[in-house]
Amino acid sequence: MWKLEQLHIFHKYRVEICRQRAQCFAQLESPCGGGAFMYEFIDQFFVKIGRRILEQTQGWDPWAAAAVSLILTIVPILLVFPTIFALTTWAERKLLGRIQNRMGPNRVGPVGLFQPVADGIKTLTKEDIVPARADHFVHTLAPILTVIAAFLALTVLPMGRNMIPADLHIGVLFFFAVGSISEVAIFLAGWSSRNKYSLLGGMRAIAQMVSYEIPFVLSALTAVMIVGSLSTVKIVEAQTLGWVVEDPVVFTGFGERLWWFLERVWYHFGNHVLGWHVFQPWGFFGFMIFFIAALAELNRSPFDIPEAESEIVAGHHTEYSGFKFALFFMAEYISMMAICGLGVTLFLGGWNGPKILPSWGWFFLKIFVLMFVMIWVRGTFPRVRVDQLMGFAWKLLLPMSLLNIFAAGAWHHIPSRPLAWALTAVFLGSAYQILSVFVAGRNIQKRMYRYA
Amino acid sequence: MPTLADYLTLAAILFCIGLAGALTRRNAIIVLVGIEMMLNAANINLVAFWHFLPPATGTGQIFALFAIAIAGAEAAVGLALVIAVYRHFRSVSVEDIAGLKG
Amino acid sequence: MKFVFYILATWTMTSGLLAVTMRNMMHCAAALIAFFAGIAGIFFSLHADFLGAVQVIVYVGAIAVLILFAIMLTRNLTGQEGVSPFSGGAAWGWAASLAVFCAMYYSLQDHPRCAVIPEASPSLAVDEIGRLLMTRYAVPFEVISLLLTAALVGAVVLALDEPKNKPGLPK
Amino acid sequence: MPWIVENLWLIPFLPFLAAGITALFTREKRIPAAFLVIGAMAFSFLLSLCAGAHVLRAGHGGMIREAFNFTWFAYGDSAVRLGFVLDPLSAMMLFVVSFVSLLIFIFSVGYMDHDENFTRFFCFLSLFAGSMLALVIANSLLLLFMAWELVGLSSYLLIGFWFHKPSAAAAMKKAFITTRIGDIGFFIGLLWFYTETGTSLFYDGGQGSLESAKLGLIAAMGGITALSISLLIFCGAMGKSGQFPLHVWLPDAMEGPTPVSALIHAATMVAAGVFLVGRMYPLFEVDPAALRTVAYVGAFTALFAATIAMAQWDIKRILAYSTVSQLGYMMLGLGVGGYVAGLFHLFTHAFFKALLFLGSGSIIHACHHEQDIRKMGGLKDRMPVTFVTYCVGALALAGVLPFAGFFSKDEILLDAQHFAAKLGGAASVPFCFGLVGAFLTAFYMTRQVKYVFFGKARSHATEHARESSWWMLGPLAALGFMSVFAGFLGFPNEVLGFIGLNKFHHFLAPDLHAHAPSGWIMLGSTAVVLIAIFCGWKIYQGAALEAGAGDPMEARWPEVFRWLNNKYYVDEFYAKTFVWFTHALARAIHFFDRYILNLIFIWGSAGAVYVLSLINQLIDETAINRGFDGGCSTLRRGARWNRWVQNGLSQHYLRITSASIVLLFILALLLGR
Repeated sequence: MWKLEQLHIFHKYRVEICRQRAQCFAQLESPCGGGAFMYEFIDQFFVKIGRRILEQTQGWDPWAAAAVSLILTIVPILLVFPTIFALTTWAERKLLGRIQNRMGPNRVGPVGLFQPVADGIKTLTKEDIVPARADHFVHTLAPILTVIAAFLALTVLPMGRNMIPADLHIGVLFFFAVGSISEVAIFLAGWSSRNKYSLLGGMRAIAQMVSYEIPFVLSALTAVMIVGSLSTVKIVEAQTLGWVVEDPVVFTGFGERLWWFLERVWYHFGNHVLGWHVFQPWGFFGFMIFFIAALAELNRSPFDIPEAESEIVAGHHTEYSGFKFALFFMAEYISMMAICGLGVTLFLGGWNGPKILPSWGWFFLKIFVLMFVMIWVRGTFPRVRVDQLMGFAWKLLLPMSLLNIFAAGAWHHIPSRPLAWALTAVFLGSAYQILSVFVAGRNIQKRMYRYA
Repeated sequence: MPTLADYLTLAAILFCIGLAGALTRRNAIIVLVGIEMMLNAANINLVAFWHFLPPATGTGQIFALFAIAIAGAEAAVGLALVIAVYRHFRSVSVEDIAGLKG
Repeated sequence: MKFVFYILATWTMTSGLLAVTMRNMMHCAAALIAFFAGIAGIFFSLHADFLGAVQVIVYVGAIAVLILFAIMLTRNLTGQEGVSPFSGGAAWGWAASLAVFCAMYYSLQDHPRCAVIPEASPSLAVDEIGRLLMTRYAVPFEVISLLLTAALVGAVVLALDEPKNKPGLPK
Repeated sequence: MPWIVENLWLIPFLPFLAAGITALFTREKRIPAAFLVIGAMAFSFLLSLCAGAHVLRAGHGGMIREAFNFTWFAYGDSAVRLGFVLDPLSAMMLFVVSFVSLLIFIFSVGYMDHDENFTRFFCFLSLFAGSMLALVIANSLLLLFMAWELVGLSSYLLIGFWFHKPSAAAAMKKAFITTRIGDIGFFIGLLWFYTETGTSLFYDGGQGSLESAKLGLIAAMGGITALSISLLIFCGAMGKSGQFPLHVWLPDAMEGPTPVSALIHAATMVAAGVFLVGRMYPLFEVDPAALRTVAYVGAFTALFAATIAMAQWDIKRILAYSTVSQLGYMMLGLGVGGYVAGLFHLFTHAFFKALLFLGSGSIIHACHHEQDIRKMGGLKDRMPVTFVTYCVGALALAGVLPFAGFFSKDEILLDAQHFAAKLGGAASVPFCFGLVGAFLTAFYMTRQVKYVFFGKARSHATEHARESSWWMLGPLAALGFMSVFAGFLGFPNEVLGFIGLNKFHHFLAPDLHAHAPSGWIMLGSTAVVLIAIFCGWKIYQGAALEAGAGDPMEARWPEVFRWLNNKYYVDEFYAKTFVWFTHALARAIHFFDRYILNLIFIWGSAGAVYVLSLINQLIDETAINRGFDGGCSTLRRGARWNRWVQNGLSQHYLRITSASIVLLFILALLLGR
């Protein structure tokens, strides 16, 4: 008898030790080591600073406090995104240079890094030319409107855990609402210049943006449907899975410990990666449609017919120079970041990611990856024709996004996840197959490449 | 705090501005614009009633939503009509479109 | 809050007046866009966020663009020189609208329910709107969708090119 | 109920699904289509193996027969019930069909390599495989008939796969119509059978139409009911299995691609008739006259087709007539009471005939679609693998000792001999015909092998023939293996103790008594076959294999050869009688329709309408028009006074509306206060 009792006590002791150890590991959460506190500190660094500053305003006049809070929201955006914009212009030129087998900017600063600064100075000091018969008021209004729209779109993007300028409960809708302003602005720019190229560019841009707005919004709708909220924060949070590791009662040896560790790593990875909507069939197709439509919404290559240099000089900003042109340029890149940010938020898990990077690090990394793909696309794809553009939007993207919504609904209602996965994947895959046959028909031939 | 009367007065003013636009301008497009403005003013009324008068069951907002949808349809058809008329008469002046014979 | 309301009221009234009185059609359209944005602001101030966003999407994003297109396609920006942008008998129109305003103002003045200020400002979540649309207002919702489809088809048919052999067509 | 029985429907469903998906593919999607179809077939094959294993495992000391029935739809009190049955017969057929189909699908990848309608081909193949598998497991008259017609349809589609060739288009129509003639009988038989038994299910826990209770009812009825139903159903089997006189479509069906010939018109579909008789065997047993008819028809067909095969030049036609002949053998076997023998021959025949057809496909593919054996020759050095496998197939077909055909043919002959001994007199005809048929079979196969593989190349295409790809040779090897060893499953008792036990017999019909093997018949048939091979070898060598030389038989008996070469003029006979009669009838009906019916109805009614319209015009012009004009002018005068309200200016209206609203408002105020 005594032996059994002893064993029992020993066992209890072992269990206690293991429990403590497991708790310790659980606190870490980050499988790659490093203190949880450290991670928390880096992750929430900016949030905490902001909170500290706001704490100081207690007891102030409410208007002043509100003003401080506003400044705290606006100033970082106005600092960070234009900086990224400058770097992006540099990176784009460098990348395109590499793709086209040339150097890209390399004179100003190390590897041409200060080129954006030089460009900025140049545009600021240039003469602001307004065509004589142009509508001066609208001509000035248009670039300002575009920039405002572009920056407003950034306000609903969660850029990290607890980091969002404004957590609106209609966040996604707000994004699209703001996005629609830029269409008007481009049209006004095109019209007010009194130049046929500008006008043509503006018209083309409107036609294109209106057409692609539909699949753009419908593809985003799937994520909204599945999460059941228009709030971007909720959508991001929904992309974290809740897998829980069961802590073992007793560690018997190194092998088991290693297994437990690997399991933890896998669960961690799964929690923060596998929940991304893009890993589900509707999410994948939704993201693809979203990304293609985003290219068109941004008037980027291969959908850059509104600014096709060889046809209509520079589209709606043909008659713009100096600072107004810089505003257009900036608006274009800011809205590119915003749209990439929305894509990341809706489909790529937002700031979710294994905790080897802080949450804001993941967000910006994903944005950079998407922007890199956009630049890459620009370097490789030829421009499409207008009829191809329209046919693609109305005959392929629109039906595909509608079917995708249907698939998302089916996903919601099928109880078994693997079954839902398989069914929607087969459904969407075959739908894509059939639609692509209808759109492309028999005209597609294998392209012959001849190399010099 | 602004009261319901303030919003209703504002809506009435905007409605009458829209009405004036529809009644006085020669260009058919501006007539349509006036009509849109009147619809918007009516929407303010709906939302204001929803906001100020209990019970807030959402009827006001949803009615406004329907009104927006109808306004959208109306604008599409109206402007298509204007374009068709322009193509036929080479004019968008409502005074030139007085006869049924064309 | 009164302050915000007055800003919005001034904004919408000014832009609305400009939209119906300016001579240049494109400026009218710009003023109209400002007017629509102001209305959206009023919706936001009334805590109807969803409606405000819809207002921006539908009016600024779609209807304003449509109007801009219509203006462009009819190519009659400033009207004929020396001809008033107002139609004959415009004075009667002003008088009629003023009379309508007087009637409305008279009726809402001193109405007992107008002075009520709610204790808590109501709010309506988006999913609640969706639920209402799909349950209580399902039939109107379907009818509206039918109407929109009909309007779409109708607009396309109306704006289609007429046969080329008719006289009086642009070449 | 075991899992496999409940899910037996999966076996045909997978190929159907693959066919459906493949139908949506574009032409360029060759590889996915092939993968999909072959993959689906492989799964079906695995499931068939499971089914077979289930039957084997459960079948010790008794036969297993499990049916899964369900109600398709009900109307009123009655319901249409469908079902699947898993018994040794269906398990055996499942194995044969899915195995041969799988191999032939793989072969087709190589054979159809250059065809632009590759995906369509695989779609049809998969459709066929699905319907054949459904046919095999059907436990209901209705389901059986549906699958029966589906295999007919897919056969039709595949024969006419190259429908741009007029001959293929004609062949597909011929096949369809000829089998349809048999199917009419089949359908009437089914309906009759359904009426008599009152159930559409074959096996239904004692209540099925093929179970003793219901069959007892039919037997008790007496008269010719059982015989009539059996013979009507046999009509369908005759059509599908190419029994005389409905055999004419089968040789023409060789217009289809060779894998199709191998799969459908040699190994599986044409055996459906035999399978049908096998499935309906309890019914046929009710009246011995029915089985006797089957035996005589089979015996006649076996001999008749074998003679034709001796004088054909087309490599595939020889094999086609050989198929007809072998199908006759199977019918003979079934008819003389050798249930197991007939089906065993079906089993082995599927392998070696598929092998022969695939071998001929390989040859044809190598010789650039040359099918005339006079233009081949000397291929044994150029295509060694094909040669070896082809010889294995030919020996198996001829029935040489260790090969598969020997055992099955011998068993049929054994049963025929017992049949003759039991009944005497004319009952010895099947046995004699079978023996002569065996001789002829060995002879024409020797002739064909000599022509194709020996001597010198007799055409340009043949000289440049090259061995086919492994896509094609792999299935050949697998089938060759089966052709050699499948026969041992039916190794008769008591000859060699250790193999012993006629495995196949025990599997298929454990409660049926097997006849003791007779050494005399074995020796006799072996002798006959060896003599035939020797004769063939001697006749077709040397000068006979030179280019441009005629057949030595033709030189000897030109008249006979001409009759045989023209297939006894059966086609011409049909053209002069049935076809001519149909044409004449159609022409007569056309005449009646055009000149007699038209005259009376069309012209008569037209005249009446014309007279009525004249009267109508008179009334219209005088009475109605004048009154209307008067009314209109009055209206116009009145309208002039209203015009000032409607001046057409929309804003004018709007203003009036606004003013009216205000007026109404004021009115309401005045009245309300």
